[in-house]
Amino acid sequence: MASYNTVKITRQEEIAPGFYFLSFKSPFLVHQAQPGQFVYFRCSNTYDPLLPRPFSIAMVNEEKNEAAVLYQVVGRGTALLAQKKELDYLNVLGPLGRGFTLPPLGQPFQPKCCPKGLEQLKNFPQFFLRIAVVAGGVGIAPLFFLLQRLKDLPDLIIEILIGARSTKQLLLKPEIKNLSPQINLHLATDDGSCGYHGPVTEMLSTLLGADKIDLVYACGPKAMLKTVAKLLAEYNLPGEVSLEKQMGCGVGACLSCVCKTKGDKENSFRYSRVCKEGPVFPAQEIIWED
Amino acid sequence: MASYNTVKITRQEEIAPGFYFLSFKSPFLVHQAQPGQFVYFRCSNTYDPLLPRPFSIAMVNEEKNEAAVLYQVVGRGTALLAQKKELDYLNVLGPLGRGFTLPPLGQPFQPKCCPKGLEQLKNFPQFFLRIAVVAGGVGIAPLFFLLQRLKDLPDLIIEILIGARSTKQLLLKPEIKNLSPQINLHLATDDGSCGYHGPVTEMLSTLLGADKIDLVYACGPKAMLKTVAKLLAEYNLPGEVSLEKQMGCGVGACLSCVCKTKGDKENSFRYSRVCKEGPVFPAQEIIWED
Amino acid sequence: MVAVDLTVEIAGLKLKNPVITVSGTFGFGQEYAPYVDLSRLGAITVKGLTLLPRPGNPPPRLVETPAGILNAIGLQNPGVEYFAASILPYLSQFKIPVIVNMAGETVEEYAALAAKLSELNNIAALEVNISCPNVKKGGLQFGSDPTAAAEVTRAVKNNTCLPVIVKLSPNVTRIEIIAQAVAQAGADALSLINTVLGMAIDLKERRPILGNIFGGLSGPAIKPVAIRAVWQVFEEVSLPIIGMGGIFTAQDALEFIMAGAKAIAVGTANFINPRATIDILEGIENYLRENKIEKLSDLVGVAHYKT
Amino acid sequence: MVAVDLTVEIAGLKLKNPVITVSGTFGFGQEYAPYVDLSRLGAITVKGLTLLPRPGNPPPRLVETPAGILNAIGLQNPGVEYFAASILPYLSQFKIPVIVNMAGETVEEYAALAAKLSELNNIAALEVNISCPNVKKGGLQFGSDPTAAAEVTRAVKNNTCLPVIVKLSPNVTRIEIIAQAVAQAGADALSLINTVLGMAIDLKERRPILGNIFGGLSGPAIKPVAIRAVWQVFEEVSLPIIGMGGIFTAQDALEFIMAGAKAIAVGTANFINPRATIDILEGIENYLRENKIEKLSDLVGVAHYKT
Ligand SMILES: Cc1cc2nc3c(=O)[nH]c(=O)nc-3n(C[C@H](O)[C@H](O)[C@H](O)COP(=O)(O)OP(=O)(O)OC[C@H]3O[C@@H](n4cnc5c(N)ncnc54)[C@H](O)[C@@H]3O)c2cc1C
Ligand SMILES: Cc1cc2nc3c(=O)[nH]c(=O)nc-3n(C[C@H](O)[C@H](O)[C@H](O)COP(=O)(O)OP(=O)(O)OC[C@H]3O[C@@H](n4cnc5c(N)ncnc54)[C@H](O)[C@@H]3O)c2cc1C
Ligand SMILES: Cc1cc2nc3c(=O)[nH]c(=O)nc-3n(C[C@H](O)[C@H](O)[C@H](O)COP(=O)(O)O)c2cc1C
Ligand SMILES: Cc1cc2nc3c(=O)[nH]c(=O)nc-3n(C[C@H](O)[C@H](O)[C@H](O)COP(=O)(O)O)c2cc1C
Ligand code: FES
Ligand code: FES
Repeated sequence: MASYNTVKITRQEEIAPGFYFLSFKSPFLVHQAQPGQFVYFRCSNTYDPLLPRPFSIAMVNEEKNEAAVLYQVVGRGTALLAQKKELDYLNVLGPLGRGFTLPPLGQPFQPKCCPKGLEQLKNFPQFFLRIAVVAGGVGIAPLFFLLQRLKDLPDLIIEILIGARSTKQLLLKPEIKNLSPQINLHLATDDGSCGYHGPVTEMLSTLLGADKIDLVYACGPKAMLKTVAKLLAEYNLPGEVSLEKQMGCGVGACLSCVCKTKGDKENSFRYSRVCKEGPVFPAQEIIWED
Repeated sequence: MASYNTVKITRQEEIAPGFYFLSFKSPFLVHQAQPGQFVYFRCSNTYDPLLPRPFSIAMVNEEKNEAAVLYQVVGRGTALLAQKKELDYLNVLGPLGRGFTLPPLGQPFQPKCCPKGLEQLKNFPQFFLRIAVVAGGVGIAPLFFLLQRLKDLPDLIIEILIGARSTKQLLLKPEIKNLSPQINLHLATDDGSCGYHGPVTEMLSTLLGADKIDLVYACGPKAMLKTVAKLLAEYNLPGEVSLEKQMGCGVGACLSCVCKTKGDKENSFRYSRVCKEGPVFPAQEIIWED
Repeated sequence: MVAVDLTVEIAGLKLKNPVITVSGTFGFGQEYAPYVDLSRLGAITVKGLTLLPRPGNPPPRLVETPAGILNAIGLQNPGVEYFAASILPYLSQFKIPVIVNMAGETVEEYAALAAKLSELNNIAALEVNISCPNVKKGGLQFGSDPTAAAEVTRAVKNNTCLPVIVKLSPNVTRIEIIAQAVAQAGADALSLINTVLGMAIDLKERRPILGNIFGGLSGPAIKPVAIRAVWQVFEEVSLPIIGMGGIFTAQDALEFIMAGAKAIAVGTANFINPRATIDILEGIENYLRENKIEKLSDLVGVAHYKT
Repeated sequence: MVAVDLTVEIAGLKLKNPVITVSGTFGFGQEYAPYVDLSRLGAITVKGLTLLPRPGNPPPRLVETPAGILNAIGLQNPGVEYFAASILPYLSQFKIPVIVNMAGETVEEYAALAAKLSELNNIAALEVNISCPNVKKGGLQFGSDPTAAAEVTRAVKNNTCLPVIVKLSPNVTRIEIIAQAVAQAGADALSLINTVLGMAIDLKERRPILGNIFGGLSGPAIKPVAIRAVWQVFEEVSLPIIGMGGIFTAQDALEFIMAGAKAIAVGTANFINPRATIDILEGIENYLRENKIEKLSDLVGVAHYKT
C-alpha cells in the first residue's frame, strides 16, 4: 500500500530571500514522478496547521536518488517547513496529480486533451517543435523539472520565459543555463531590475506574434495564467497550465480543490479536481471567471 | 510591564529515561523566584497544543544567572519541550504562584498559615528545627530549589525522603548529596531496587512515629500528598504541600485551577486557586475528597 | 495474542469492526484504495448522493481553520444512476458493507432516492443526510426541525427495507429532541455529527472566503462538540449511534465509544493520514488487548455509568 | 504617523478603541494589571457576577482540546456586594469603561441584580449573560429560547438606565432569531458569542473529565463559528455587535469587524499571551495605517457589501 514516506532532507537552502530549495532522498519519486506532479508535505506534527501542503516537484536527481521542491514562505506551513534542517525527516505523500503532457518523440505534438492539437500545429516547422515555457515567480518549480525532461527530447527549440518582481526573485537562473544549450532564457522583471521591464506575458505575446512558438507550458500566478490562456486562444495554439487551489485530501476524494472547466453538451461547465485531473490542465479547458 | 520573557536554553539533558533537566538564562528569575513558585512555558508556537505548561522552578544558579526546571515527558507539550535544544529560545512567564514558607531564622518556626504552629512545636529541640522534605517522582523539582534555600539556614536538621518507582526514577540524587552535609538522604522505591522497598510515606511515618520531625514539606502525586497530610494531622504537625491542577491563565484570573480548601463560618469550603493561593498550601488547608 | 471481539451490530447490520469512513471525505473509496486495504474497514460510507447529478458549489470550497477545516462542497455528485452503474460494482469487490449517504431538496426527493437505492444490490444501509450546511435547499433545513426531520425519516423508511441511519446536525438547540423525533419516525440508527456551521473572511479581499459564504467545520476542533452530542443523545434515545467529528486517533475513537457510540467514523483525518482508519482500528484493538477487555461492546457508553 | 480613528460607539457608550476583554478570562482586571496597562483598553468586561456569591463547579474545570479549551467554572464569583465594595473602586482608577457581565437563575434575579448594579457609579454597561453553558439553572436555558431571552432582557432594561448588552449563545438553531427577540425587548447591543457546548472523556477514568460533565469551548477552534454568528446577526438585526470567540491576533479581530462587529473582545488568548489585547490593538492600528483607512468604522461589515 502507498502511504506517507518518511524521507531524509539532504539540502535545505534559502536560495533567495524567502525562497527555499529543499531536496530529499526518495528513490520512489525519482522513478515515479512526472513533471507537473506534486507532493503533499506534512509541515507540522500537531493539529495546527492541520492540512498537509502541496508543492510541485521541482527536480529529480537520479544519481543521488533525490527529489526536490522549491518553495516560498508565505504562511505558517511554509514557515514551519523552512525550520527543518538537513538530516531532519519529512513526511511526504506523492507523486500526486496529473503532470504535463510531454510532446511525443519524433512526431507532431498532440496533447491528448486538446482535440484540435494536430490541426493547430499545421504551421510548425518540419523538424523542430518550438516550445515556450513560461514561469511567474515560484511557478518555475514544476517547469524546471519539465525542462529536465524536455532537454533530453530531440527536435525541440525551447524558449524559457521567467518573470519575477525583481532580480532577486528570478530563481534557478544558473541551474537553467546549465541544463542545456538548447534552451533560450528570457527574463522579465516588474521593476526592470533585470531583463525585460514588464510582465512576462508581454514577452510571450511578442514571441507568439512573431510566430515563433507552437506550444506553451506555463505556471505562475492566476492572472498570468489567464493572460497566457487568452494569448493562446488568440493565436489558436495549444498549451498547458499548472493551477493552484486550496486542497483537502490531495488525492481526489473530497472535491475541495475544483476549478471550473469546459463542460459537454449537457452542462455548460464542470468542476474538475486540481489534485486529480490537474494540477496541469490544457489552457483552453479552464473557465477563468472564478 | 511584566510579560513572557524570551530566554536562551543553556542545558537540556535527559537525566533519566523520560526526565529532562532544562536550564536557561534568567537573571530575573534568579533574583525573584521563591522555592515552590512555578514558571509557565509556551511549548508550541501554534494553536496546538494551545496552553502554556506549568513547571516548578527546580534550581537557580546565581553565578551563572540561570534557572532550571526538571520535567517528565508525559504528553504533547512536554514532548515538544524535549525537542528544544541548547541555544534555542523559550518563552517563559514567571515566577508565578505562592511558594513554600521558609522557617524564619533564629526563632521557633511558625508557618503563617498554621495558627497552632507554635504550640505544636513545643516539643522541638532547643536549637534545631527538624524538617522532612518528602518527594515523590518528579515532585523533587520544587523541593530541590527549597533545599538550596534551606541549606543556608542555621539550626536546621533536614531529612530528605525521595520515593520513586525504581532506581532510575530517583532524580537528582548526586546533586542533593552535594548540596550540604546537613541533609540526610532517605530513598524508597516501589520495586525495592534501591533503598526502602515501599512507599516513601511509610518512611515518613516511621520518622514521625519516632518523634524526629517538626515540619514537613512535600511534593508528589496526589495520593502521596494525601497520605502526608493524613500523617501530619495524626501527629498534629505543620507542613506544606505543592499541588498540581490543570491551568488556564496561570495568573489567577480564570478560576480554572481550583482545589477545595477549608472554609469559614459561613461556608464549609472554598475553592482556592492553585496558581495564585498555591501551588503550595498548608497541608491541613486542603480538602482532599475531589 | 488474545483475540478481542471488535464486532458491532447497528440496526441489524453486522460490522466486523467499528471503523467506518464518514461521507464526503473518502469519495467513493477508489481514491483511497491505493492507501488503504478497504476490505479491512468495518464499513464505508460514500459521498452524499442525490437523485440527479449536482455540480456542487463554486470554489473556493475549503479553508483551513485552527485544528479544523471549513468545507462547502455543496454535494457535488454524479447522481444515483451513475453511482449504480459505475461505482457500486467497483465497491462490491471489497466485500464490506456500503452505506449510502443520501440527500434531497424535498421530502419527495428523499423518498424517490430511497426507493431507487433500495432496488440495488450490495447496499447495506442508507444514511439520511438532513444536516448538510452547504446547500441552499434541503439539508440543514430538515435537520433543524423535529417535525421536518421526522417527515424525511418516515418518507425514507416507507420506501426502503434497508436499515435507515439518520445523520444529525449539531447546529441545533437540542440535538436530543431531533434524535427523539427521528427515532419515533422509525430511524434504525443515528450518525452524529455532521459539520458545525462556520465561516471565514478573506482579509485581502474583504469578503467571505468560501464561494458559498458559509461552510461546515470538521476536524479536531469540533471533537468536543461531537462527543457532547453523542453523550446527550445516548442519554435520551436508545438507538445505536455512529460517532464522528474530529476522530484522528484510536484515543479519540475510544472517547466516542465511552460516550455512547457503537461505531465510529473517520473523516478529515484521512486528509492528513490516508491510513488513519487502519491506524485507528489497530489502536482500538491494542487498547482492548492491553486493558484485557474482551468485547468492544463492553466499552460502549461506560462513561455514563461512572458519574 | 497618520492618526487613525479607532473610536467606537456602542449603545451610546464611547470607547476609545474597539478592544475589550471578554468576561471570565480576565478576572476583575487585577491579575492582568502587571502585564497590561489596563488604561489602554477600549473597555473591560468583568467576570460574571451574581446577586449572591457562588462557589462555582467542582474541579476539574478546564481541559485543553485541539486549538481550544473547555471550561466549566460555573460562575464562581464573590457576589455583587463584594464587587461593589472591593473591586469597582480598584477598577475605577484606570478610567476605562467597565462592563459588568451578569447572570442569574431566575428572571427576578436578573432584575434585582440589574437594579443593584445601576445604583453603583463607574459602571459603563451591563452585559447580560443568557448563554452560560456551565450552570444548572438559568444561563443557556434563557439564551436558547427567544421568549425567555426577551423576558430577561426586558427585566434588565426595566431596572437600569445603563446600556444593556445581551450576550448570546451559539448553541441554538438560529442565533438571529434570538438576536431579534432581544432586540425587540430593548437590548442596546449584542455580544457574540459565548462558548460552544462540548465535553471530553478521561480515557483512564472512563468518565467525563470535567466536574460539570459539560463545558464551554473557547479559543481558536470556535473562531469560524463565532464569525458565522456575527455575520448572520449583522444581516438580520441592526444592533451594534461586540464580536468574540477565538480572537488571538489583529487579523482575527479584523475578520470579526469585516463580518459586522463594531468592537471585539479577547478571552482565551490572554492565557497564552497576557499582552494579547495590546498586541491586537496595535495590530489593528497598523492595519488601518498600512491600508490607509482613516476610520475603523469604515471596515465594520464591509464583507457583506462585496458579495
Ligand atoms: C498543486 C500545487 C503545487 C504547488 N507548488 C508550489 C511550489 O512548488 N512552490 C511553492 O512555493 N508553492 C507551491 N504551491 C503553493 C503552496 O502549496 C502554498 O504556498 C502553501 O500551501 C502555503 O502554505 P502556508 O501554510 O505557508 O500558508 P497559509 O498560512 O496556508 O496561507 C498563506 C498565505 O497565503 C494566503 N492565502 C492562502 N490561501 C489563500 C486563498 N485561498 N486566497 C487568498 N489568499 C490565500 C494567506 O493570506 C496567507 O497569508 C502549490 C500549490 C498547489 C496547489
Ligand atoms: C504548579 C505546577 C507545577 C508543576 N511542576 C512540574 C515539574 O516541575 N515537572 C514536571 O514534570 N511536571 C510539572 N507539572 C506538571 C506539568 O505541568 C504537566 O506534566 C504538563 O503540563 C503536561 O503537559 P503535556 O502537554 O506533556 O501533557 P498533556 O498532553 O497535557 O497530558 C499529559 C498526560 O497526562 C494526562 N493528563 C493530563 N491532564 C490530566 C488530567 N486532568 N487528569 C488525568 N490525566 C491527565 C493525560 O492523559 C496525558 O497523557 C507541574 C504542574 C503544576 C500545575
Ligand atoms: C470535504 C467534506 C465533505 C463532506 N461531505 C458530506 C456529505 O456529502 N454528506 C454528509 O452527510 N456529510 C458530509 N461531510 C461531513 C462528514 O461526513 C462528517 O460528518 C464531518 O466531517 C465530521 O467528521 P470529521 O471531523 O471526522 O471530518 C463532509 C465533510 C467534509 C470535510
Ligand atoms: C475560563 C472562562 C470563563 C468564562 N466565564 C464567563 C462568564 O463568567 N460570563 C460570560 O458571559 N462568559 C464567560 N466565558 C465566555 C467568554 O466570555 C467568551 O465568550 C468565550 O470564551 C469566547 O471567547 P474566547 O474564545 O476569546 O475565549 C468564559 C470563558 C472562559 C474560557
Ligand atoms: S483535494 Fe480532495 S479532491 Fe482535490
Ligand atoms: S489558572 Fe487561571 S486562575 Fe489559576
